[in-house]
Amino acid sequence: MALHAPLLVAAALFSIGVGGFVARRNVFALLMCIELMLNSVNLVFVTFSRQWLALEGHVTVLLVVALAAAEAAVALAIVIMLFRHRETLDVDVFASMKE
Amino acid sequence: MLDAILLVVLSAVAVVGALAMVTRRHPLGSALALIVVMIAIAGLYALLAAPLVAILQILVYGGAILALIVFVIMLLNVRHEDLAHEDGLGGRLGMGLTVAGLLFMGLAAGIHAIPADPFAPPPPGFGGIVAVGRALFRDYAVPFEVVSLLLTVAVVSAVGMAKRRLD
Amino acid sequence: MSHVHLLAWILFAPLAAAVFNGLLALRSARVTVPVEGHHLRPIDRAVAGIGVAGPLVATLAAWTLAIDFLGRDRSLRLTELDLGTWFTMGQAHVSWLFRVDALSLVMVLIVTTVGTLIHLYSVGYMAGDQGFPRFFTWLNLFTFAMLVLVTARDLVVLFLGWEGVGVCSYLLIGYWFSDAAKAAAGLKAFVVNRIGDLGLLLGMFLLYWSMVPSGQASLDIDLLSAHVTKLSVPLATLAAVLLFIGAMGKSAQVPLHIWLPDAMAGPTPVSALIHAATMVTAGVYMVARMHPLYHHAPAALAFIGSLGALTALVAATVACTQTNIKRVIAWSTVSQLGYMFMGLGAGAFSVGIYHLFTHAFFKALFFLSAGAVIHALNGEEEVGRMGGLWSKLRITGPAFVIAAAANAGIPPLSGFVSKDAILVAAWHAHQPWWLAVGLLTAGMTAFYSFRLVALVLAGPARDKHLVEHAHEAGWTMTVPLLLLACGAVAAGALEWPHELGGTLWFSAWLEPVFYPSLAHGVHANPVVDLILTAGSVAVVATGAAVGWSLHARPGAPTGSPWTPLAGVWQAMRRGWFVDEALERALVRPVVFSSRAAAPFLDFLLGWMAKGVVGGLSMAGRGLAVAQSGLARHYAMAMLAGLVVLVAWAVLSGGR
Amino acid sequence: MNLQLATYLPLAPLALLVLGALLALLLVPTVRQGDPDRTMAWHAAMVNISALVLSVTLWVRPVIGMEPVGTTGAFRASYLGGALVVDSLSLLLMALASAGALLVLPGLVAAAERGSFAHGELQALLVFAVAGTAIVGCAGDMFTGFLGLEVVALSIYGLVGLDRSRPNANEAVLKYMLLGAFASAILLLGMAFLFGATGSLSLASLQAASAHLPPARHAVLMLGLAAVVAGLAFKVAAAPFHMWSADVYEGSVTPLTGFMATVVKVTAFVFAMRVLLSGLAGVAVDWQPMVSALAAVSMVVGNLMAMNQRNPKRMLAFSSVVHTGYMLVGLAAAAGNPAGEAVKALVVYLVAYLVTNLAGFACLDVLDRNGSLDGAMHRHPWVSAAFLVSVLSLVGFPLTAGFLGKYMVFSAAFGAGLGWLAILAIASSMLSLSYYLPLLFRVLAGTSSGTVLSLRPANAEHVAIAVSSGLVVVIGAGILAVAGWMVPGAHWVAQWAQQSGAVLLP
Amino acid sequence: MGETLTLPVWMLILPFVAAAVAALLPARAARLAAGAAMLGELGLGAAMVRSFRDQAELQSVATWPMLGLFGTNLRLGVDGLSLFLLVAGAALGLLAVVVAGAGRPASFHAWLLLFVGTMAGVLLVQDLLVFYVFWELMLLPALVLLLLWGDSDRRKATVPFVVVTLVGSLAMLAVIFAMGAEAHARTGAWNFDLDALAGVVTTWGPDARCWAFAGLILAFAVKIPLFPLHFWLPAAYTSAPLPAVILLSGLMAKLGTYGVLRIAMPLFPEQAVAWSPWLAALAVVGILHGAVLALGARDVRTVLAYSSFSHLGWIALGIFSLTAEGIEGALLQQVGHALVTAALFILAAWASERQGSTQLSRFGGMAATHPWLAAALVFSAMASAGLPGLNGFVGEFLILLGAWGLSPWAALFGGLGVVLGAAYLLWLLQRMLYGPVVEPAPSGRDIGVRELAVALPLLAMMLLFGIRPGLLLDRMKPWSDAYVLRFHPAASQAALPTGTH
Repeated sequence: MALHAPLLVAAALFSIGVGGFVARRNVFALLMCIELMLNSVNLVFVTFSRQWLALEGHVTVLLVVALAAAEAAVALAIVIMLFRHRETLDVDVFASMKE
Repeated sequence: MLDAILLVVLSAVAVVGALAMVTRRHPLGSALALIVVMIAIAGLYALLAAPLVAILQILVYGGAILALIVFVIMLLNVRHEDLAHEDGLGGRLGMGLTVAGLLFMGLAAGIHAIPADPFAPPPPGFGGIVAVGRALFRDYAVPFEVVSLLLTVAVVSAVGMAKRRLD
Repeated sequence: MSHVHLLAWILFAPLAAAVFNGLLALRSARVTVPVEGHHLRPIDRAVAGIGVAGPLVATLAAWTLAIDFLGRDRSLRLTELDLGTWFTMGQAHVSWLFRVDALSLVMVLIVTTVGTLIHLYSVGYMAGDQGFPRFFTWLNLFTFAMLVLVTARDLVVLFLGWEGVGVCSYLLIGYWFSDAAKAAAGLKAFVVNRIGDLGLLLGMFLLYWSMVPSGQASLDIDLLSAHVTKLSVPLATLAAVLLFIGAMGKSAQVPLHIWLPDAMAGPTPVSALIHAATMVTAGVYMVARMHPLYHHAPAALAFIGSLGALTALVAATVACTQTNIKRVIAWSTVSQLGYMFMGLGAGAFSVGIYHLFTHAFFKALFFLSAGAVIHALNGEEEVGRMGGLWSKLRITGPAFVIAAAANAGIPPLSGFVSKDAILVAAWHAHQPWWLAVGLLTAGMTAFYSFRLVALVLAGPARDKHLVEHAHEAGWTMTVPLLLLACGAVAAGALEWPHELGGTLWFSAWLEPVFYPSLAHGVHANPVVDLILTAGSVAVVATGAAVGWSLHARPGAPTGSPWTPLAGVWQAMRRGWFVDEALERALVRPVVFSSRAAAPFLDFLLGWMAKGVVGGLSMAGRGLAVAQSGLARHYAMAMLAGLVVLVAWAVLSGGR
Repeated sequence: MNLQLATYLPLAPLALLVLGALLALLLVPTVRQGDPDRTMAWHAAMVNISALVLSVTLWVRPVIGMEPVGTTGAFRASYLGGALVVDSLSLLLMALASAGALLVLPGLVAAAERGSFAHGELQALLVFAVAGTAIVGCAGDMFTGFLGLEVVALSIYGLVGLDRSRPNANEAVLKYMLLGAFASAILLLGMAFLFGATGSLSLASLQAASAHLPPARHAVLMLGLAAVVAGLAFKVAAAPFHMWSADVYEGSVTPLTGFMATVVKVTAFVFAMRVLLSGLAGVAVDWQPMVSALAAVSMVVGNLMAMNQRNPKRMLAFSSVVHTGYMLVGLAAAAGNPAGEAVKALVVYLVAYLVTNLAGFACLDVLDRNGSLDGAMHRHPWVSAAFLVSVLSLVGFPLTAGFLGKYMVFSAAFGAGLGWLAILAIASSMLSLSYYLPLLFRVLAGTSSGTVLSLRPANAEHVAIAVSSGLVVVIGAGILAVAGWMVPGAHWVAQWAQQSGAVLLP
Repeated sequence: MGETLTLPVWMLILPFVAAAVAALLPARAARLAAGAAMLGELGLGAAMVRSFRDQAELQSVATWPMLGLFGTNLRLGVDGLSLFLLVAGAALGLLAVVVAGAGRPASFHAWLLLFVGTMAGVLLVQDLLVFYVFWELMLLPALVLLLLWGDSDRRKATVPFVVVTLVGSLAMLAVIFAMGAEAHARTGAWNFDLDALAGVVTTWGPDARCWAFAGLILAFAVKIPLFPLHFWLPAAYTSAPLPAVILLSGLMAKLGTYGVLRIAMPLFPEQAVAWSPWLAALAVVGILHGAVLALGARDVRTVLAYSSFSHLGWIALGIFSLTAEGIEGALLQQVGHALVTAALFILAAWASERQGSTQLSRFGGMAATHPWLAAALVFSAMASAGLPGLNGFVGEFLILLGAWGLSPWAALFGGLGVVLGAAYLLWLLQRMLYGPVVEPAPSGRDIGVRELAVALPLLAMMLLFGIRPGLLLDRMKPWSDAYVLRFHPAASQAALPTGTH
């Protein structure tokens, strides 16, 4: 087993996450796309840890998970705040500042 | 051989799950698909000699973060009309995934250029809780502390934004 | 008193008068004392005293100098006044160096003598004018500038005088500035002269740079005279023609003559002094002064003579048709200046200068007596309302006749002598056409001179009321008339032709300046000269008779005497439409570009500058479409950037 | 024991900031008596002042444990096996961040009071942001630095989001957060590949590994490089990763915009310097063209966008994209020679940019809330004058800090063989006149319309404006630092900048 | 190391200190202070003229050590090129303060002083970077004076002025960067001293030198302005307040030609020689274009603005002729035109004040109602038209003479400017002063003692320098003689022995 396969999977997941992020309007979908991207990054870290036999990758993954949690917390707080004001989950609604 | 079959299956599940996630119109559907992806990725971690990470992946991600998201979706009691009008989602997805496909091709080309040396066998205990824990608290104490600070900031920010007016 | 001191007096007495009068003029401009009739205010009396005294002192000094010169050897008739350096150019100096030699002295004598008389005349003529002090300031200043012009040893200093007389002319033509047309006439005079001045400047530049390789660059006339003989002939010709263009402007040669008739807008003494006797002859003087150059450039001389002949003829035809008394004389002046250049063109410099000399007297007399007529008629200038003045003006009338006769070239008046000399010179220069034109012009000159005499003096009055109140002017005006009349009659004696038993004193006087033996030296055949003289007298007599007889009878028309000629007559009256042609060819394009073309060009430039910014701003608006406010579009832009970076990385990764 | 403790003294500013932030959290719920906002503001001010004083003091008089680096007087102290590093650059960043926080604090507090969203969290989050900056400055590890950046980012999300009742602020925080997370993921991806290429994310190992990279791993390193550069480009707001900045700058209250445009951007730049100039010094040839391209695109796009803006804040946002381009010019010029003139130029530019924009946004805040900018010169002559100084500095007018920075960066670009980029930068400066000058004209010659509110700025705001615009001139006047009787501000800045560059290499 | 506090340094410091003082005083006192300062500046200038030796090199040199950040030593000094421009700056500054009137606030005077001070800086420093600093700073007072105290069109007028000027100077900045980087690469230290840079750039290839020369010329051409970069000029000159116009057209424009002489041509002599015919052609086009525009202009200030443009074309023509005669003429004309243009703008402003309009169609017959003002105007206009005996002539004569040395065509077409110059000036006088008195008649008294105190010294100097240009020219000539040899290396041997000096 070599690192190509997991890396390609990670690349595919990352790309799908990115593609979803630029396409979706639902704020939850966007958050989940970001989670997907972070997961794919974790996969890359773990793969290279396996390659180098270095645990730094594993540690990093754990910290990224915490980071994801922190971001999710703030993001959800924002979503709640916005939903209170505008009663919508559509990101495209928030486009009054432009050009 | 088993590794290879598992690799293929898990990879396929992850990718299909991911596609399902971005294409589901309702966030709850997406969340379910994401859980599937995460479990598949946990399997891949296990294959890559990272048992602790694999377990934490299921516990923290599948358990905590996604639960939080689903919880908020429920909490907000979103009615159907509050959901984003994902009109023309297909077109946008097509566009987005096409460009993302270009990204994938680039990444894949870069990955392809890495020499395909097979993995060396891992030393005993690699990726286990003892080894990772030691690394985490000895060599990576600083980032760990910073993450704690980060979580504190997140809480302060979240509370500041989401709390109702006290006055 | 040494010569240098005399020269200083000649130059600076008029200047001092101008300065004093200028101060008085400034004062009187502010403290206005109303003028009653033709009387002098106290301040005007002071001005008149100073204003006449200045040129008078110069005149006395000039005559002292002249008498002193007469008693000297020919080679010692020279004096210089050095007032230091004006400025340096490259390695050369321009010095305040004034020099009087035989030629300059002739000019100085004309300027001071005739000038003083005209100043005196002006006291009477301008009496009662609000701007009396101003008038005398300019007149004195003009005298100074003219004296600088004729005594300068450096071409640049000469140019100072040249422009100085120009600006005084401008100010005096526009003296009655409240009449916009009169002020505009001054403007026209100055600008047209500037065109000529440009030629003069360019000629100076050419001469300067032609001397630079020798390491002795200078615009000192003496140094130049020594230098020009070494020039190649084409170069010398070009320089000569360029300098002559300056003379064309100043001396009103076709086609730069158009300003002179308009210059009659100024008061009549101005016309007499500046536009007849002195300033307009500056071009003649300058060419004569630069004679070594012109000797070295025969083609330029031929050009000068031909243009002079053309000018003489054209101006004479126009003069025949004018009905404004001053304009007739003005065109006559143009014509006579053409004569002078014809003389110069024939290589007979002293003859040209001699005609200048006699012309100064009789033309000044002509103008002044015309001025007296105008004065008598309260400013009326149209001959159509004159007539029958002979009996009213017992001094002016004869003076007017003498002037006209001298102008016509009636023997033995001075005009006859000088004109005859020019015709003879033309013949000796092998220029039969010049001779023919000269004769024709002489006839026409006689025609219009006597036409004018007839219209003004003879017959019954056309405007009874006007003529009834005509009166002779005071002594300040009549005395100059008398003295100038003496000059106009007697000046011919100085150059009475050999064949008529005379001596060429004038040419002899100028010989140290010009080459020792020239046209006058080759009087090989007195018989031919006599025939020429007889012919010219005959032509003149015919012209005078026709002019008199056609107009002396009561009710004679002032227009075309012969109906079939009416069309041509009209063209002549309008100066052959030279003015209009130049207006179309030069003035209108400039005005058009100043009003439309040039501002449009600037508009375009500004527009282009703005266009660059505007185009970029358009591009910016195009970009702004992407800044849609939608987060996913921003993410898309980031993704695109990422794709490019990754592609770049992959493509350059395999080094 | 005393000696050993003393060696940890260089960590004092970092520790002070982190502890100060945590202390603020304790204060938030406890201070309910009197004027809690004021108390919290004082707390934040005291923490930042202490950090500023400590950092400057440590720079002026290095203590035990700070080893000299090179001959420029630079020094470095490293702890926990290199996980934390305190050197000239980190001290500079901490000084700048605390100073920046101090200077925006009066305006921010005033704005929060007007919008009634100051409830202690605001001041606490500001200190957290500075603490995050300090972590970025002291991180010896790329991932730690990244986490520091995230601390800053999350604090800013909070700061922007606290202004809950304003729709524009809501929109701003949403966009900022979504795109920020997106960019973080990209940056993380890049770090993962860098990890894959070198086996470590510690800056020291990265440096060592990238200097002797086997060709086989070059491809994966390039992938990482591309993603890292993209992520950094988002953080510093370089085109085409800049689009969030205009909306976020517009949506936030002006003092906060000032903080984001200055401290946050400078922090991201310091992180980029650490990663690219120090960690990836060995592959400078590879990232220099990327950075150059980003610089060029930023200058062009920023200018074209700024030209059409009517809102001065948005205009300044796009203009700060252009300035990012200039800084990237300096970064590109510094590639391969971190101890040279270019790094010094870049750091000087960062400082100049920071003080200029602090002054600019502070003045804009005061002028904007008292009616429009038009003809402000007649109503608020001193504040307008300070504003003019900062706009002139943005233009790059001599004797202002902006000129000093531009001058050094552009000539460094010429010196580094990036003449085309320098020419482009100068052309961009010309183009930038088309929007800076109208701003000047509005202030000087505009006809004021509408009602003029007299929201007098607080004294502290006056002080902040005076200090920041004064610094612009003091630093800028350094170009005339003749014979010592002129203010040698620029000289100090240049010296510190040079030392900051020197510590990027071992 | 040399001296540090020579006269030029005091001339540089005085305006800045005075500006700071004036800014803090009440308006009346500020005006007095400003006037006193400018009087002091003029006194310093006079002292400098007295102590000036008629030699080519830089004099009263002060050397200041810089802190090593941007160079080694900063030199300040005067030579034949800058001497009288400095004095003219002081004189015009005084004039500006005097004509500013009592109604202006203190800051106005402070800005005027700053304007004078920055221009003095431009003229004094011999270091390219510091030159650039002053060059840019100079724009600031101009901008502020225009924007705060200009007339209603001021914004429209200022935009192109400032943008074009700044674009030009950024081009110069690019060249400065490149030269500085070159010096740094060669020696390891920054050095912007002009003499040092002249040695540095010789190693550049022809292309690089061409571009650098073009950049410098662009910066200076904007200020002169050289055709076709003049489109900012009329609006700026017409909407600026009178004291600012005096400084703008009187001195700032000359700093463009000064820059060409001081910086662009000595650094790149081959390019200067190669380009001079084209630049001279642009100058000639400018002369004619400006004159034609002045002829057609309908506003008295516009006429004078275009006239200024046209006259600056003369100066440029003299410079680009690269002959001793032309450059001498240009130097002389720089000072002469400062005098004349200031006088004309002031007199025209007084006339407009009395007429209540600047539109020429509203003027007429002023010579009858205001004879002294008219006399002063005619006098100044004649000086402007280059009447011999007044100060415009010698400069123009020398310039045209030099132009013939470059090409007879330059002299011919440039010379047409003499004709057109007379035409537009007299046409201006015609419309303002002559003809019947218009309705409404011009009001107010004729100029009185106070105005005469301003105008008479100017007119007297026009006459003085017309008759004795040597007072100026003798100081400049050694400089220009030595200067011109740089461009004719072959001729230098030939010309030297025949020199009369």
